[in-house]
Amino acid sequence: MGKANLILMLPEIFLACMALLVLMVGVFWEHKLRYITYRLSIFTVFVTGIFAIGTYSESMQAVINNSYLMDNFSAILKFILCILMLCIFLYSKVYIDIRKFLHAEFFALSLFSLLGMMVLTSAADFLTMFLGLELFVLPLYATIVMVKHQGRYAEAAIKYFIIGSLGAGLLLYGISLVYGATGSFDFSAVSGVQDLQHILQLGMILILLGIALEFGAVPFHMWLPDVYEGSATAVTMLIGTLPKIAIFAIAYRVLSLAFGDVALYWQQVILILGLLSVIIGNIAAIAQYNIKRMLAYSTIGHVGFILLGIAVAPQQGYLAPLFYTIIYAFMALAAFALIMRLTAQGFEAENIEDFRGLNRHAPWLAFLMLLTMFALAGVPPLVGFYAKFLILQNMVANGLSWAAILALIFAVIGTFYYLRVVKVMYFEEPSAHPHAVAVANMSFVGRSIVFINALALLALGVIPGLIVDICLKAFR
Amino acid sequence: MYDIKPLAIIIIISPLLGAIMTGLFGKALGKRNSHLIACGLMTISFAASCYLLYGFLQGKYQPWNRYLYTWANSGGINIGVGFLLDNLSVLMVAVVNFVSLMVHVYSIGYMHDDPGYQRFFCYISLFTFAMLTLVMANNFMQLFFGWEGVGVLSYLLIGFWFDRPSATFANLKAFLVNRVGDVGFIVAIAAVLNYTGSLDYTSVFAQASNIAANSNAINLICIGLFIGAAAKSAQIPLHVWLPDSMEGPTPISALIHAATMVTAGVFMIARMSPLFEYSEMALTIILIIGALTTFMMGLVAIVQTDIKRIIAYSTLSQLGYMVVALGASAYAAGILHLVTHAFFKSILFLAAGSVIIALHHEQDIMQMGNLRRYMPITFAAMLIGILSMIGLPGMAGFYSKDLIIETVAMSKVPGATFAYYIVLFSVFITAIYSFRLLFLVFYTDARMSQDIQQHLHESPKVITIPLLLLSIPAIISGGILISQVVHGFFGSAIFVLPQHDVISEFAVHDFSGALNMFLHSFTSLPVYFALAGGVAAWLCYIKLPDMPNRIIKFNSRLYLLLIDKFGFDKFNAVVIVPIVNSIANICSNFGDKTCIDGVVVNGSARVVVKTSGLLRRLQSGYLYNYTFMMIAGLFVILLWFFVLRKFG
Amino acid sequence: MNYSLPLLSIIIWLPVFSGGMIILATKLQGLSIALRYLAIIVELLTLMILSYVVWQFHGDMWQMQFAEHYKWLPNLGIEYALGVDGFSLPLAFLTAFMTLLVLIIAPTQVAPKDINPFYAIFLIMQGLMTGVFFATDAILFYVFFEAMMIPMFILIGLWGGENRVYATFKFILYTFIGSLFLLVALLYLHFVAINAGYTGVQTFAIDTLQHLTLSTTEQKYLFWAMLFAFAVKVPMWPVHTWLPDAHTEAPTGGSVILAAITLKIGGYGMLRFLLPMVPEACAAFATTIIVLSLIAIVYIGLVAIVQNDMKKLIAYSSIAHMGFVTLGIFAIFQIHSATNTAGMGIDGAMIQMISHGFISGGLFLCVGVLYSRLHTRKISDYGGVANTMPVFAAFFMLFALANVGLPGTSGFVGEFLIILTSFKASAWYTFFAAILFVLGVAYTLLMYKRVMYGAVTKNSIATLTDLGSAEKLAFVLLTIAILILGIWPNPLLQLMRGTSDHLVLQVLGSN
Amino acid sequence: MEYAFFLIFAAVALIAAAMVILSRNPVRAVLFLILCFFATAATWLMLNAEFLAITLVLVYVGAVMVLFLFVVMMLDIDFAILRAKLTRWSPIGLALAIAVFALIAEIIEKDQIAFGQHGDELSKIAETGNAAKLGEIVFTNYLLQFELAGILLLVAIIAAIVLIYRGPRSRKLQSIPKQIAADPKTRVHLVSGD
Amino acid sequence: MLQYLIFSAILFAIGLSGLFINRKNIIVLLMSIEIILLAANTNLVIFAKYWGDITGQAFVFFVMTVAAAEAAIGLALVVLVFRDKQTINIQDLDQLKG
Repeated sequence: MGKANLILMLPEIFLACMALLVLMVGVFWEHKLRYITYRLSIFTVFVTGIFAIGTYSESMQAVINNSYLMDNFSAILKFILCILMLCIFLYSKVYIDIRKFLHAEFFALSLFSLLGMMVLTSAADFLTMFLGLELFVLPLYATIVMVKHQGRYAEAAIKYFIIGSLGAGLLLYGISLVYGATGSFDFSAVSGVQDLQHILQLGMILILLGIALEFGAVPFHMWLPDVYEGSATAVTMLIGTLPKIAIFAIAYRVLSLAFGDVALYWQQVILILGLLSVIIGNIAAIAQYNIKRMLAYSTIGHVGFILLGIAVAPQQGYLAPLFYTIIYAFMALAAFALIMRLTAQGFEAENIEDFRGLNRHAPWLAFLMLLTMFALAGVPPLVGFYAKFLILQNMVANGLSWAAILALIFAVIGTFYYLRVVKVMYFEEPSAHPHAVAVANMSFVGRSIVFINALALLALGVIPGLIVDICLKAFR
Repeated sequence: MYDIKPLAIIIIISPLLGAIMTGLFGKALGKRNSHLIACGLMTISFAASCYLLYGFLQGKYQPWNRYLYTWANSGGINIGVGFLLDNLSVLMVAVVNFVSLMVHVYSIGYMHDDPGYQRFFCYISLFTFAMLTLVMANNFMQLFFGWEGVGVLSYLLIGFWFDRPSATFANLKAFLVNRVGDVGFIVAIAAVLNYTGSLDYTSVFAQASNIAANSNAINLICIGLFIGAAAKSAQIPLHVWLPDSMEGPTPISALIHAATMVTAGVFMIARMSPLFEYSEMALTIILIIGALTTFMMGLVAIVQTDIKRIIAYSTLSQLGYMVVALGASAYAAGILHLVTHAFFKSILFLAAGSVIIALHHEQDIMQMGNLRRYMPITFAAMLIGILSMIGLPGMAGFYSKDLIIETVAMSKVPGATFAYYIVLFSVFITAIYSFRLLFLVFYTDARMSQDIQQHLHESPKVITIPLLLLSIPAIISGGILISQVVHGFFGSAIFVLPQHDVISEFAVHDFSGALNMFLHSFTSLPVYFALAGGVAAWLCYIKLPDMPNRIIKFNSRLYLLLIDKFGFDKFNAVVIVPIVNSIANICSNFGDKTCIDGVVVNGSARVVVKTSGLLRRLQSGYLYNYTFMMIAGLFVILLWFFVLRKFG
Repeated sequence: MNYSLPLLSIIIWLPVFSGGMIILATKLQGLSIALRYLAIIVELLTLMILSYVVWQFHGDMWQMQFAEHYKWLPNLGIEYALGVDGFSLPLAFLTAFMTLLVLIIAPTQVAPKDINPFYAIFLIMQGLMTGVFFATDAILFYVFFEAMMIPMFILIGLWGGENRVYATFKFILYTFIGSLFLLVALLYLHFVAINAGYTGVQTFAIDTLQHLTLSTTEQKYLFWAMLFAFAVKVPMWPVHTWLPDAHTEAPTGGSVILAAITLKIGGYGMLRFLLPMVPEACAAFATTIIVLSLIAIVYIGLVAIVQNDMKKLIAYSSIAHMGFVTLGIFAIFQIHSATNTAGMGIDGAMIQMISHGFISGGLFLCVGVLYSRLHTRKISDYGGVANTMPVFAAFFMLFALANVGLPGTSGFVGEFLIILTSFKASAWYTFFAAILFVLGVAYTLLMYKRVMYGAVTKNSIATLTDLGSAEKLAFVLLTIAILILGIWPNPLLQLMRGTSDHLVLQVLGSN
Repeated sequence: MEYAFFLIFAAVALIAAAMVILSRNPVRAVLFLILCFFATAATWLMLNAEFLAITLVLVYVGAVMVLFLFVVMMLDIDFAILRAKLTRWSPIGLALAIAVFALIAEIIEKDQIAFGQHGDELSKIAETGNAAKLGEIVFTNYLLQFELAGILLLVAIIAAIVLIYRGPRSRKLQSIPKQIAADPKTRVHLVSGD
Repeated sequence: MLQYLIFSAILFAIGLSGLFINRKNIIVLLMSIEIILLAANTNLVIFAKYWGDITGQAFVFFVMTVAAAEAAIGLALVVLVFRDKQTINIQDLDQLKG
């Protein structure tokens, strides 16, 4: 582990140290300086992001002990993770403040979770991957419980925990089998395997399913709606955005580095999982009344698309699913942020009904929500369309036109529930109890960024090349 | 050689201008200015057409065929707007303009108190424009334009009093039936284009013999055209609209439903003679249909009691005559009857209108009687009209009708013999219903209420003058035109195959001038048939007034059949309309609402929602269900991957 | 030809941006009137630029004119490419024209406080729809194609009738389902293009996609995929049921634009995509499509008769008339002799689309006029309106007659040309198509009779006021358009002469 | 001999594991789990994982399982409610479990894997003590991972504290004003005799 | 060696089935997860022996760390659930569903 390599790890090191610092500061100064941990965390994430993008370079690819890979992909993903985390902190400051958990623990756990995700983007062997995964999910279980949310947080947390652990178990068992077939934990070791194919493939499938479980793909999706619904909006925002990128990252690493040679075997599995997710996610979302639950099912549908992209990635490249994942994260971020904008102390805008007639009270908010919903639905010119477009393009190029059509049909069915939100906001009269928009439930900076976030979905739709270029750079 | 383009344009633009001015600025102009403008412009048009006709009669002008502008150029085919002025169209133009002018003038009086006065003038001017376009057209597109134009104006005019349900029923019916005919017409036009590659009369007719090589093609074209003509000229079974159209103002009945529009079909077939000549099948159909119309509608006329309806049925019957003539290839005879019919039937209608006004819109002849005492001029005009219609020798109608009967007798088209006997017998029927009308209205005892009787008086001059002016040609036009017509006045406009050329045959064998024809008539059957009819009517309605009732009792079934107008209307009302309606309802309710929307569209939505509900229930909230399903999913995937995929 | 200004882009984006600005400024009460004028001025400006384009347009050329190419998504082979040809120009003009009418008449239709957002939505929609016509890159086309649904969705949802939610969802889901097949088809074509050696921005250019060699099987699949998208828009039987609901529930302006423009996008799509890209499949399935068109004509004609909602009736009538468009387009594949005359079918379809835009727009405006006064669309709630609204009656009659294809009005031209073409394929086609002559009269004039004719029996009708000046202006403009097109369609035909001939050549080959 | 031991320990471990999920009493379940760990640790010994076997016993049985037991006992659980009865769905669950196992076994079995195919390095290492070797690897190759594991444990600590900690309990200080303000009427409740 | 693998596979299957056969007690779920991890660990140990590779054992070492951490959090959650609902019955965790 040379000096240069350590500099490359600066983001992680800095983040870990700062997380500890936040914890300490929280213990000693928080009761005096109320927002110090918040500010420190913002600073941390900000600087980490800069460090992360600082590790980007056109030509460099550094490996630490075959287990930690620092390349453009990881640099860009870490940067995006930091942006998302920054947004989440900024958005949810007031929210968590009035719910009285603006404490060092929350930030420290979030930062550790971020650290875990950053590790995942760089992991190059199964051990690092496993540790990264655990490092990012364990704090999440805790954060769910931190916000005592309508008495269901404990249920959500325990469900998440049990199923997350089951996923970890599957993953681990799969890793053990792959190790059995290769004798090594390096991703790169897998490609040389000649005999022990069965064990290898069983391990591979189990690893894939473990990843699929963390992703929330059908049939491992059932935790997702419950967790989304049961968590406070700030936490849902956390769970609904960053992990997708981290898990995509690890899927990319595992599938391209470890199982790239045997792609033909797993492609079909991923394809089927993807299709099932698109189908079931979109259909199940229709019957939902709770908007977070609906977005959870919609997440399943989107995950399906990401998986479809991954399924054809060995031939077509990982650009499309990466693009989709990033875009999805930002769309979900905007959606949850806008839901958060409707909350007030003791009131959570949970039901779609709560959006009734929003256009009357807060036309801007309604408009931003409309943009977000159309973006999620994948209607051009919003950016969600290009995400789907790229995936479909790859699928068609891979001769999977039928699957593309099938997926699209269910995506269109999915349009229904997004549009229902728009309908409720625009076409219906306001409900009896007023919207909480007037309440200051988000800081000014947060509000501005939500505004930019949602409008960016439109702006990027007009110039989607920007993100595509970034994604292309990730693979350069 | 004079250029007649300006004339043509004056003729056709004047009525249009009149229509536009009265239509758009009628309210501003006021009633008086409106009718002055309309009538003035009609007079200009009429004068120009007279000048033109005179020129053609003198041989000063040659047939003139020119395009004004390209209407559409598509698929390599040029469709233009232009005029064909030859003897046929010029004669028609003159007749149309004359009757139209008369009706314009008459309307000043007849429509005097109507709130839609300007609108009325707008319509009739526009109608004249459309009719002239039809007549002067030199291609099928324009023909169709005029054809539809007159149809629409007829629709608007029948429904002129749109607050009367009967009027709006009648006009819709008229338009619908005409449209049924148009289906045939448009198919025929499409066929013409398909087989000749052109819509221009000249080039189409030049290729007529080529098309004839394909008998299906020529038959399709001719029958299609005839279906169009049958609707417009109200031939069985598409005649049902004409009697109902009497709901329109009476001048309209005279102009459109007697003199001009209804004869458009006849004119069109005459114009298309180069095509029809090659289709014996079509000619036979025309002959038979025409003969049936003549006979059956004449019969119906006998039992009608509404004065306008009687005349309407008589129009049907007379149209039948014209059509029979066309079927016999005696196009010229048909046209001649068209001309004379235009005059005498306008008189009948206008006179009837005069009577109706005098009786305060009473139309039932059973409520009339003895009017000759009060309305002598009207009576005289009516008498002239009727005499002309039944073919009193020397009157205009005599020449045309006799010519038809003679030529039909000579024709060798299949069915001609049958047609001959029918038209001959129809002369008798014509006489009966005509005289019945005359007697019941102008003779016998006055049956109207005292109140009305006291105020009875002759109509004003604007009404009587047109009547008198129309009487002149109703008497003399036949005699003047017959020898021209027989001796090929229409020239190249009408084409007859030598083997069909009954007119020439007639000209060669039987014709030696109008006077001789008049003298000769007393030795021929038709006159005696007419006389017999007259006598019968006299017996029934003057001498023995209870005779009709006895006849009815004697054969009530026939009477009911006639009252039912042979059941055409009933058939439409009981069979066609309900069938269409129920099919429409099936399409709408079953097809669209139940099948497509209900099953497919909403059905799939329901399936999705049901599935969604099912998935909701699967998401039971119990952890062990979740894990069970996940592990089951895991198992299935493993099973599929390792066993079913037959891997390894 | 060297055009310094990107005219087409201006035509697209000027209204869109103005619309956006108007929405932004809606809160400013003082500007309300000014914004309204701004909308009208922008609209007129757009029309002027379009007129300039029409004036400078070479009708005998088939190539894209006023073409613009900008980099957009070079990595994906997508380009921001615009251009006009003989098909897109008239339709773009129609779009701007009809939007102008809607703007003129809007103040009588919506509440004063809603007027600015209403205007804004229409401006945005107009820009996007024009974009659909101008796009020469397949994905750009698709983006516009879908994007215009958003304002339409909001429009119907915000200002629609009681059942608007059902209608909007049906409408938008129907269309999305349809267009997804288009997307996949385009992607497939793109894939083929890449394999055929095209690179860069050419891979999604419509022109490229038109020149690919495809196997018959591929063509067949692509045909159905693309057809479905456009068939929903047109709409063809049996995927038409969104239209009666959407039209019925939409506010007047929405119905006008829906009928006048959005349906045309389907027909335009067929001309731009279906025919040139998969000609063999078009030929193979021509009979099917023609039969569907004829079903649309006859079946829908019958359905229209029994409707008791005016808007629904007109909506069904639209379906039937659009049946002529598809008939005209596909009849050309069955012309056995003299294929060089096939252009008539294409011309007829185009004219029919333009004309139907005017006519159905006019009819919906008429219903809008009545609705704004009595707030009901049911035919039975009316009767004798002609007594109290004579001027309106005259216009309504004119539009009704145009709707039944009266010669001299625009409604006749297209139907006539299509009927003439159809006979070359089969006399039966002509016969069934001509049945609409009867059915059209039956439903249109029956409605007219029940609404306008008869004596005034209801108080509500006795107190009706005749057209206001804005309404008159709109109607006069429409009337002029309908009559000019009916009396002299040739200029329009010449405008698309080159394009139409080229398409025929492309599709049927030189015979 | 070794094989027989393996069979015995494996059987014990499996039965214990089965009893963990089947037993009706959670305390017993925990005890069975401890048994299972013990037995498994024994099998690990046979696989040259002496250090790990000891660790398993020490860490797991010594710490984690005691923690389990502690929690089970600390929570005042009404065991009667938790008495798990096999429901009618259990056979399906059982079948699924057996099927999963059978499938995995079937797949693994196909590969003809056997010890000794790649030598027997671990036995040699075991002679010098595999704790040393393990330590060497963990602190060199897997240093990064070791750090991560450390953070993980820290996170677990924080998380556990955050979850259980209910905030500072207010100390029971005497409040003189409150005492003075106290009203006897609110403090004394008279209970009626009947 | 197969018997070892089968032993761990059975352990794995028992662990999995524990997640759904047990319908009452959350703590049993935690224990099932421990069993699953144990199975994986056993596998790793087996394969470490097979390959003669000590890294497999190192992995087990880390897994045990993680498992301990998980157990801590899991038990904390159980305590929390109990505090919240006065029960650790799985069937009472059904507020979130649909």
